[in-house]
Amino acid sequence: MTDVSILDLRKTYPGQAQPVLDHFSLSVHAGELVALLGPSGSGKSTILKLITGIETPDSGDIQFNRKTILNTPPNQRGAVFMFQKAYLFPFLSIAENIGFGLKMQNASKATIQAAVKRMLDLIGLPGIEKRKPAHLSGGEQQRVALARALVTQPRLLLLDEPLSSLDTAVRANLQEAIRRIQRELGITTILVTHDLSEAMSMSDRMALLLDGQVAAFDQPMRLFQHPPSEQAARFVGINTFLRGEVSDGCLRTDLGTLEVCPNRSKPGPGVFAIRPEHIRIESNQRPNALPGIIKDCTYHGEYVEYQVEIPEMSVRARVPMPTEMVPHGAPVHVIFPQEHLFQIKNA
Amino acid sequence: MTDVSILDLRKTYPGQAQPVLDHFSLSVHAGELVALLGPSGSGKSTILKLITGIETPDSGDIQFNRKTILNTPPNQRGAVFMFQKAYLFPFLSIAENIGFGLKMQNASKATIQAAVKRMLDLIGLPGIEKRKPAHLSGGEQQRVALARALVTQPRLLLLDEPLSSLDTAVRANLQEAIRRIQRELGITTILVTHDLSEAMSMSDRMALLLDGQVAAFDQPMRLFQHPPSEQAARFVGINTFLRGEVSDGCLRTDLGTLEVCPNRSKPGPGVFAIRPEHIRIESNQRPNALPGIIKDCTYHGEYVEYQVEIPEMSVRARVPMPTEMVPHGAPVHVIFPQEHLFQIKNA
Amino acid sequence: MSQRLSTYTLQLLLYGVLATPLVLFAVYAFSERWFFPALVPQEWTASPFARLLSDRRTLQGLGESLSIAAAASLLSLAISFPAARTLGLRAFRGRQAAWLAFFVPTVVPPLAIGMGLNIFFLQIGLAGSMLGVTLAHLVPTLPYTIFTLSSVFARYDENYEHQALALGANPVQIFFRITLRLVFPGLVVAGLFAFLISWSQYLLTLLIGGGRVLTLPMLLFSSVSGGNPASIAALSLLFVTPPVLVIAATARYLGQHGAAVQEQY
Amino acid sequence: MSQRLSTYTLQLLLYGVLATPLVLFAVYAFSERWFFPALVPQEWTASPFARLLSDRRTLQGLGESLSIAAAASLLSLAISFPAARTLGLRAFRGRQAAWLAFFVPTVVPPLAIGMGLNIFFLQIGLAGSMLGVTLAHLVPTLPYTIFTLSSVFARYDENYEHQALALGANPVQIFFRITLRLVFPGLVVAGLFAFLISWSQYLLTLLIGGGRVLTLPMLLFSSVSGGNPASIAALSLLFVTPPVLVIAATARYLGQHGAAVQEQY
Repeated sequence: MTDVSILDLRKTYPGQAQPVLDHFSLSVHAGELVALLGPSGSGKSTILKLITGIETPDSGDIQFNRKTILNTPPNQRGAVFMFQKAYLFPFLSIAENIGFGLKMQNASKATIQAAVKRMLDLIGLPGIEKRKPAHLSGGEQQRVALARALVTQPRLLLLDEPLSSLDTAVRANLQEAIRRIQRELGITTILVTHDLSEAMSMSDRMALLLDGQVAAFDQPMRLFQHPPSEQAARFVGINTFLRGEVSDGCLRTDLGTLEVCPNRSKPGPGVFAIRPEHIRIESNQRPNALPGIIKDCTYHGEYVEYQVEIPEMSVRARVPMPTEMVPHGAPVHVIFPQEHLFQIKNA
Repeated sequence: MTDVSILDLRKTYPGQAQPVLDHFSLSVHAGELVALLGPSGSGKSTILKLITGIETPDSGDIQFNRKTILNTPPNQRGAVFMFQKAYLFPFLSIAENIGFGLKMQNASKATIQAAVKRMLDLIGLPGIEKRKPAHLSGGEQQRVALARALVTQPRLLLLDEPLSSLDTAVRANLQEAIRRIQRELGITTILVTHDLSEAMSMSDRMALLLDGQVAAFDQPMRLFQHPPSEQAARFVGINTFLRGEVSDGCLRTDLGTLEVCPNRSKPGPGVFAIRPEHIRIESNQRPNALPGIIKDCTYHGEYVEYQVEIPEMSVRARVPMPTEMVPHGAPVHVIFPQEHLFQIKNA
Repeated sequence: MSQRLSTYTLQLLLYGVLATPLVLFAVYAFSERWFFPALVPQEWTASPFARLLSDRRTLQGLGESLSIAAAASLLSLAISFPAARTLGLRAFRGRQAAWLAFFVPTVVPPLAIGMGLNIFFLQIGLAGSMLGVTLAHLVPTLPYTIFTLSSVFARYDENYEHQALALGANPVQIFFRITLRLVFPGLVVAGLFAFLISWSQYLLTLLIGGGRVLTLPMLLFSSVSGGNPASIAALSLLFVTPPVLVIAATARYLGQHGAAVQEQY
Repeated sequence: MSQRLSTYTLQLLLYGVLATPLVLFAVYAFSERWFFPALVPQEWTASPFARLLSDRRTLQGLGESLSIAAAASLLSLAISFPAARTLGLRAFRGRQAAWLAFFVPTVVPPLAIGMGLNIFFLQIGLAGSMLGVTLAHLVPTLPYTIFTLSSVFARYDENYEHQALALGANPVQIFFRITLRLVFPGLVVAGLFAFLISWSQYLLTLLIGGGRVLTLPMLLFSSVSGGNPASIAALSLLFVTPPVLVIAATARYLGQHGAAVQEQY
């Protein structure tokens, strides 16, 4: 089991003025699956390239078990990876693909054969040794790529959006398979993705990346429910922020006063956030509500998304079905339940 | 305003034994937005190609306002389309791109200039006349493609997964824009997509396509809540089906007896379905429940998805957060609330 | 940093290579006396050029060379365009065979092609004519134009045409306003190939022209037997200048074509 | 249906085109008397072949042609590989210039190249040698091999190599087990180009070889002045057969290379 420390990493690509990564640090515990979540261009993939040694950092250090690996040649680091595309060698059979890593270590034929069989059982595709990669479906190819990566019992598994080109059903299936195998083998794993749901369902901890920096790093549930900053909150789908003066369990905003949980709020100027599915819409005046006007209403199956205009801000609320549809232009009251309003710490 | 009737269409591609479409019929009302939802290979895009005239059907008819268009040359049908890629002409400016259709009709320079300006205002990108397509972002390119398509006031707008290569935020934004412009101009529109949420939020009616046939065709909300067949139900995310004998408001299954709404059930052998978000999980015995064992539990932010093994079937339940996490392997009771169980008509 | 430096070095080197023949031939042509190991000629003169330009055959050769090369490239493009579009865009069973066929003209010895064509052209009265020589030049130019244009069409996306069609353009408008504009860089490169191949063709011109068609390579060959290095250099300079000008004029399309090949990756 | 039929017709036609030179030369070579308008020769004979094969120079020419063409192709590939990889994979500022440089050897008249090289080779003692001729052949072959391999590398995905690297392969193992295997069809096509160009080279062989290097095109040229059509045909058959065999042997890679060009679309 390997733990990974990334220390104050900086990387600039040749010909570019701005570094992709700057002062980037992250530590991954042994056996943990950490997801790196970020928009395109946030430097997610660069981190993986630096760890494997395909790219070299400007400065900073990468350590496995507290020892630097920057001087280790890429092919001896024991960091394997999986991309969006499987990159199975097209001229080799499935067995030869999976056995490639062992062959490079000069393992005996019998050892390789046994290992290939074990891996094929593990990924749930026994008996396909002799086939060629081109004859497998996209999902099967990714399973084989996983087997090929893991056969040498590497120290670290790096996943770079491995599922983003697959259909929804195949994807859910593979997410489960990867998670199961990762836990079974206890291999330290870093998953790069731009899919919030994938990051949350697969990872032990999740890092939000923005502009080459870690904006937040915590367990998915904690980040989802109480993101530490406004940036982090937007990442996890929150877009309603209320600014005002906090005192005596009340948030005094320009629009009105809302009650907040006194034990979770700090007096002084503050920002409160609330998840769209916790906001409620009613026609009648209720406590802890602000008046607004319905601007748009979109049906999404399990819920209806209302866009409500309250002076100087637009609020998105997700009301679960079944609900009475409120017509466009109707005046409503937007309720911010006290127990769901939480204060942003790093405002 | 144009209504579209597709009548008993059949299309086989050269060199293929199976037709992509067979006995395919669909009618779209004037000014309506109909979504065609289906997995890849279900023939969705072929329908659009047949309507524009890029492909010719083996048999069947396509009518605009009850008149066949199969003998009209493709460039006089007035059916414009938008793809996943914008296909803006790279060597023309934005104004020349948008004005292309009018130029083909020999419109005057002043007319074209005024129309381009109007379209740019409509898509919310005023003042970019002189730019080249390569300098626009993906979302902006798609907006311009929409403007170019609509400038000639065509009879029919065909959208072939126009947003599937865009980021989530840009996508939501464009969905709203397309829907707003479509309603404003009242143009009959067919949207091809594989994204259930996109189909539901944008369309007036939604057709589920499977194997070149329409499996169901209705308003999104009705399809989502009461899909007519098991196939259609799987499309909209339902995967729990209970089979048994219905009598006296009860469904007698092999696993136990469940109460169902008597006025929504037909006596005799029947299949009942329930949406995953309506299934509840409890540790204690409750009415209308079956005993099971937790097999898997995935955190998805707004809800937790439990996979529960009840004899001979596996049930997925989505329990909204916050909830107490039930540990793996725990015996539970799976509750099927009477009001959410509905009978599949075409079982 | 060092990567950028080496890029500049490479760039300089390559432009140097392109300019080298011009400079070398010019120096040679104007040198009266130039003996090893001197770096520049000891004496200069313009007389080889005066001699060359006063010869009526020089201008005739230049004119015929230019006419034949221009006609051969345009004809080559016109024939290749539909063929390449089919080869590049449509998947069909005979495509492998079609790729093989590209190699046929490279295999058959030019001598055999020339003699065969000559017999045929004699019968139909094309031997010894400019038209006959132009048609003969199509044998070596066509494979290259078809090959280049096929690779252009292999990357071509017909959806641009479909968009124009749906927007109301008729097939003629689509061809001139969309298709031609999209493949233009490739068309220029293919035309350049054809021009260069026709321009330096010697054997086919000799065999089909039978001495009656006089192009620059013919003059160059006969002047070589004359043996005056300065005259040869002067004629070589005249021979090299038009292609270099054509390449310089089309450089930006070459770059675009090259860039298009890159983009796919 | 009609589409499939025309595909077959096309296929047949193209294979026919490839076989035509062989058949024609064979018929010519074995014909004793053959006058217009007879479709087949009136009398057959094997004597031109007997004469040809009994000539010591024939086998020498075949041997030297094969050696030079093989050496020139292999050298060409070895030099082009790193150059093409850089051109195809890396984006750098001088690339447009590099594309231009491909055209230089096509522009400079072969005569000038030959004479220039000859002076240089005389000084370093390579004139008149097989090695000298082989090196001279690199001038026309290199542009084609670099061009072909660049387009292969423009489509090449380095991630295969990165995968092998992460799986523990060292650079040598990666080169032989991954890189070479992935680009093999393109390598074969480039090598074939180089072979064919070197094989039919006449002028450079004459100028550099100075009569001491004897390849088949030299023999063919001298036999043309002899004027016996049957002998010319027999020699032509000998000249055409090896390239046709090489093309046939590599046909499946040509197809794969062509298919790879298609796939990108």
